[in-house]
Amino acid sequence: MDSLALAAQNLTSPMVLCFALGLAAALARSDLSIPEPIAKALSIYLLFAIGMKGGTSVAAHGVDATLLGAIFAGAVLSALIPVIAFIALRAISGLSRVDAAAVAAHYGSISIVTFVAGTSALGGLGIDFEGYMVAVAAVMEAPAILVALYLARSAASPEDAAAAEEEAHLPGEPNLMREVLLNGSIVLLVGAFAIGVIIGPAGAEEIAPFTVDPFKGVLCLFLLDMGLIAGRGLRSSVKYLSPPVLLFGLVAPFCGAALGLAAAAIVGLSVGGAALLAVLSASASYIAVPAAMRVALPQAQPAIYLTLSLGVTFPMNLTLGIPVYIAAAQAFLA
Amino acid sequence: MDSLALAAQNLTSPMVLCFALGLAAALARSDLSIPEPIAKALSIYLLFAIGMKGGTSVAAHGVDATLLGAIFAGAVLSALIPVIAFIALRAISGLSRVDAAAVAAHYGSISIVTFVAGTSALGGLGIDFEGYMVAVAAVMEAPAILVALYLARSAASPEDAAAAEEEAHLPGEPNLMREVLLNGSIVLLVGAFAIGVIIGPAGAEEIAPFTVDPFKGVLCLFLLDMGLIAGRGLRSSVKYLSPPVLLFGLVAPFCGAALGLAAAAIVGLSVGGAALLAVLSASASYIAVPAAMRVALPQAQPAIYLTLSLGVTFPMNLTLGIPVYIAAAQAFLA
Amino acid sequence: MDSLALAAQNLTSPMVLCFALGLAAALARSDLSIPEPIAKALSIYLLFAIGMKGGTSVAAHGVDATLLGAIFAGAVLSALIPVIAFIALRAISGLSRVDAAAVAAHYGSISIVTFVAGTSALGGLGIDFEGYMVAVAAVMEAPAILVALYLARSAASPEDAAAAEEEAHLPGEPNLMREVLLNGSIVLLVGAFAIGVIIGPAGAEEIAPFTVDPFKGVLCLFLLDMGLIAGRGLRSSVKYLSPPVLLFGLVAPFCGAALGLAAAAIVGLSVGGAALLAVLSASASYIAVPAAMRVALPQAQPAIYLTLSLGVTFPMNLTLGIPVYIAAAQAFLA
Amino acid sequence: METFAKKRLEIIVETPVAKQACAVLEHRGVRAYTVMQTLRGLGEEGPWSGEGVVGAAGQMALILAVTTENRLDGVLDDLRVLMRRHFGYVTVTDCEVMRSDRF
Amino acid sequence: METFAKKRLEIIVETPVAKQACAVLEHRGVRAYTVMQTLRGLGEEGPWSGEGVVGAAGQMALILAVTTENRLDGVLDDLRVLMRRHFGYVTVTDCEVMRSDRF
Amino acid sequence: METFAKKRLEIIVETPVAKQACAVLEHRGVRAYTVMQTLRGLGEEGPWSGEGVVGAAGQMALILAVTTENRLDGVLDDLRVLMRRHFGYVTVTDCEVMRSDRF
Ligand SMILES: Nc1ncnc2c1ncn2[C@@H]1O[C@H](COP(=O)(O)O)[C@@H](O)[C@H]1O
Ligand SMILES: Nc1ncnc2c1ncn2[C@@H]1O[C@H](COP(=O)(O)O)[C@@H](O)[C@H]1O
Ligand SMILES: Nc1ncnc2c1ncn2[C@@H]1O[C@H](COP(=O)(O)O)[C@@H](O)[C@H]1O
Ligand code: NA
Ligand code: NA
Ligand code: NA
Repeated sequence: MDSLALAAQNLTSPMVLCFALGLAAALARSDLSIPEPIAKALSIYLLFAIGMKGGTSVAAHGVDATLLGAIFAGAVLSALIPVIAFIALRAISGLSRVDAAAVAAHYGSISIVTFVAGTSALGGLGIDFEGYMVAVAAVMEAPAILVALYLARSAASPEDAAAAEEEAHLPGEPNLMREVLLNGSIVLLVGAFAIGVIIGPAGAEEIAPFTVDPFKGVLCLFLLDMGLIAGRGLRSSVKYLSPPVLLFGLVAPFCGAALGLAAAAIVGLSVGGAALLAVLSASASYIAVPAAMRVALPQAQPAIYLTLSLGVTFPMNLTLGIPVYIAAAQAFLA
Repeated sequence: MDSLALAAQNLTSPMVLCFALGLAAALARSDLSIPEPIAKALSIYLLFAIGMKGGTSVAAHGVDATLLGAIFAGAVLSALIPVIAFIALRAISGLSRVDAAAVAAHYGSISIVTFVAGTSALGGLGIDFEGYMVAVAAVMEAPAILVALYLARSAASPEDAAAAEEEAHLPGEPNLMREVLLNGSIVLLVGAFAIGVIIGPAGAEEIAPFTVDPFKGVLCLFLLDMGLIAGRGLRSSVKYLSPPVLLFGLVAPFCGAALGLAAAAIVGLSVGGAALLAVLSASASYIAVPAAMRVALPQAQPAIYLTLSLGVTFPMNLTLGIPVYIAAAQAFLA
Repeated sequence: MDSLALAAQNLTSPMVLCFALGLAAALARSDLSIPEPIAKALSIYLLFAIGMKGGTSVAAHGVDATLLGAIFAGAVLSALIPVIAFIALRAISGLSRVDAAAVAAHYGSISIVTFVAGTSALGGLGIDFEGYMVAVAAVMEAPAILVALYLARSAASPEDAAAAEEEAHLPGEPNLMREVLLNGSIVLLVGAFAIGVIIGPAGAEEIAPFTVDPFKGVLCLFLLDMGLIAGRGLRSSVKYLSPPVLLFGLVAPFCGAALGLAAAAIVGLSVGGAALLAVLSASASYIAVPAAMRVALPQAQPAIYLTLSLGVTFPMNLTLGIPVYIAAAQAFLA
Repeated sequence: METFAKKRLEIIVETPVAKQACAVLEHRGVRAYTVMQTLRGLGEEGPWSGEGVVGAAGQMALILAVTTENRLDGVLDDLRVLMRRHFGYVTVTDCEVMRSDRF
Repeated sequence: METFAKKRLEIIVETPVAKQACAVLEHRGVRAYTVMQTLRGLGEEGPWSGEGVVGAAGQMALILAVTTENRLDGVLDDLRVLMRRHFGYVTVTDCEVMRSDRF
Repeated sequence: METFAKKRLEIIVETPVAKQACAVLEHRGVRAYTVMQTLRGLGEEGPWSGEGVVGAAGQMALILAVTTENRLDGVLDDLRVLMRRHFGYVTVTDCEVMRSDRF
């Protein structure tokens, strides 16, 4: 199936349609909404189930040398992409250094739901992937944040530097790296992965009616929620996105995916694993990184980075990106 | 099976027993309660699943000319029933015009969980129904509200009219029709229906372990919650219901059901579809209409309309009404 | 399989690993957390499903004379264990009378999730148990509270007595026994049990994809939450537990289990039923009793009883206790 | 430390009307507010509880807005009209803030 | 616009005792209040958090009641007894309301 | 009944920074506070809503702390620094409490 047919088929999947429903409802100002604790629960479920699935698969197929290569590649991509993104944004977008660095951090880091949608698309096509890609996803969350903060601070204005300095002397100044690494999502993802490795396929069987069977349906509901949030964000904040910034949100994922595919080829991942590394590289964080930016780079504008990541890049990846990345992985690696 | 046997069997279904448990717990002042976001999530699940089911069935069986007839019949019933209810209430109940109009709005509109319980009872009897009855349900939500507001305002007291006038000049006076039509429940129901139509049975298969398998169990939990709410309402507000009003709450559904059956016969619905149109006509709203009344008819007393709809009519429909309407549909149409 | 092998196998079950993940996350100060309404919903689900399961099993296998014996044994154990616990604590721990009585109440009463974990371990070993053990669990909740309050009050200091007296004259002084007996958890457990008895296996089949299939997975998530809470409690309050109190929390469950086994032998329960009576006797409440103590014995320190019950005894029972109690039941009764 | 006197408006209003109450605030120049959920309560209409309730009817929202004294009269005029037939009430409290410009 | 001086009671109390605190209010003639949830906190007993907690113990509720000054003494008398051994505290703030009759 | 004058601090701050705001309070001797959730709002940055949102970014928390006047200056000094670049604001209100010792 060529990439266009894949994309077309993808557009009528229940997942994409649920996202579209949420987006449409929000743009039409419907009061449809998912309560906040339910959205959190859906996200916990997805992290738990996808982590468990990855771990079980590792327990079943064992690990080979590519595991370390893939993890290393993930870390490098997460650190490298923000640098490229930052340079590109400074060149084309007119964003301030701080805003450009904040946006760059989002694109170096990852969106786990995009990853999940990617695994689901692969599953629909019958393409296998390395179970440890879940661990690679976890590894890619943090480096981008560090790099982006360095970029932002290395050239902060004198007032910003002074303000940051003064704030740094307040008690309780958070240990950012610790907080990012012990972030609930990462701990749950890695923990469920480890549990999956320990219990293996036999143990996972016991809880499969919970973790496996309803998975796609839960993903649909979560995507409905993401559509609602994305739509709300677009409605109130699309005005903060200049055309070059919009363009960045649409094009950067493809560049990220290309880097991801190249790295996957070097490391020797399977077609499925390569497609997922492309998806991870292409995806932009909208949970962990925004929170970290509010703490560490408060002068950057969330209306820009959140809207771009959630309202522009996420829908693009979900609808067009994922099938294209899979097709590209098939073309280049098979 | 005759209607009494049906009713008896219905009374020991897990659904009815769960409702009874909730009712009993609330009347005994137990502190059992379902957290509000969970109740919302259960309701979202049910709307999503029932909408999807209807859409999938339409995709499988196609639509025929009766679709339009059924939708038209639904709209007419929703507009007509409040008029009859209003006249009846004014004749027998001693309610003020405003309260009578507010109650009438509830009975013209529909309760989706009663509808869901109806489909579940039909399923248990192996009776098919038209998938588009979900769309008919959506159509019946709003007209009753418009008609009832017209009834209330056409003879408002001078003070009420003045107060309404003054309030209407406040900023942000809501566009009621827009709000009712874009109400989260309707958008989700219609949206899931549309998704079901697009993905069809094959696509729905993918998420059936989420939308189909646990459906009855989730319905049980939701009915437990409804029992709790109904019991709480009865405990604090049954005193606001005079005997004629109570009588109305018990008898009006049967009149509504009869109208629904007649309309179904004219339109040419199947036995299952006719039973559901009767259920819809017999059911009284307790989510959308009360909220609309608080905005548009604040001088009507919620203690009356909410208690009557949720504490009297809903339990009656759930236990006695649904089996009777199904039996009647079988008798008249088969 | 001997008890050590059982324990080892138990340690790598998904249930125990999920608890361990939560505990580790909390101790490492991760911000992983389950929203409060979700934790409540998981608990409601477990009570509903386990009650239903017990009732269905009773409907299938009928009841015999041991039912009454088991219920009576449960009530006696719940009343007796606090007395023994109180004497032991006063002898070894240096806790005040009030604190000792409060702790004793927790150990006489039961933890339903420990019970659920016990049934799940039995299921894994293919050991049957009497369905009405659910009812025994319900019966064991309350007597311990009454006995402990008697112990506390029978020797309250004059100031405490005066304060209690004065407080008792406030309006709205709660009817404690009523509140404990109509406690949401008990009502739901007993109600679901009754529903299970009425609908029987055939009716339960209809909702099994909700109540049975995902049960273990939901239990895993709930145990993750319990691990988080236990870890948080340990982190902030382990300092309130002196070594003798800690010791009590580790040893008392085995004494309770021994009493439970003896009672089971007298009553004539099966191996599975005996193991569960041991589990119930060994378990310590951490939901109903703490709340009752805050109302009726406010001068007792929750940092002691909650931390001991949830942070010490619960993990011990989950990991080591349950397999040991099952092995003991097998050894003594088979 | 220098602080500035402002007025803290606390509006408790039935949830279906909360949006309109916010619109009234905005219209009268109060460009910042925060909405919170409430759990249950007692009032002239008797007891209510949001537990397990799906719809907006029968729930109460709390709206918090800190604003300047000169905006108060206009806001209260409109709120009086709105609250005449709706459940809830409005309180005004004196408070101090650290930055005068943003209110 | 004319407003009327009232007292705003804010009671933070452990959840298992919230019902009794409300009964105290009612008994002393305060016929309206609103209960809200809180998330976490720090106090003499150390930190607490309601996240993931199933039972009422270890959670705190906030009770809000606007009432007249003449009811205050009675209410505070009873609340003092209740709060002597329970976690939490009571504050009283001056506030203005729009309608005098309903408090 | 005798009451004691205290200061009621109400801090509305973006959730990712709430922990740090609490640390500031503790550091300045405010050893008790309560954190509450908020639902949605409007501010200089436009409207926001927590509904359906998974992460902490874009949500606002409310922190309540009753403390003595003499601690106020120190607390406000630090909060002014913290709030300079973060969303939210701080209000201080006079209030009365029943027990002086515990604040
Ligand atoms: N004086 C008050 N103090 C606190 N809450 C109030 C007060 N008056 C009304 N409320 C709240 O607003 C709801 C509706 O009030 P009412 O309009 O009196 O029925 C009540 O149930 C309370 O939750
Ligand atoms: N002065 C205060 N300001 C704000 N919240 C408080 C205060 N004192 C107590 N609390 C709240 O009440 C809980 C119990 O307080 P305590 O009785 O001091 O342990 C604390 O954890 C806080 O959530
Ligand atoms: N004066 C105010 N009154 C009530 N809430 C406010 C006020 N100012 C800010 N907020 C809340 O804090 C959020 C962030 O405010 P801002 O920093 O102005 O964007 C707003 O969306 C409101 O929820
Ligand atoms: Na990326
Ligand atoms: Na109807
Ligand atoms: Na026990």
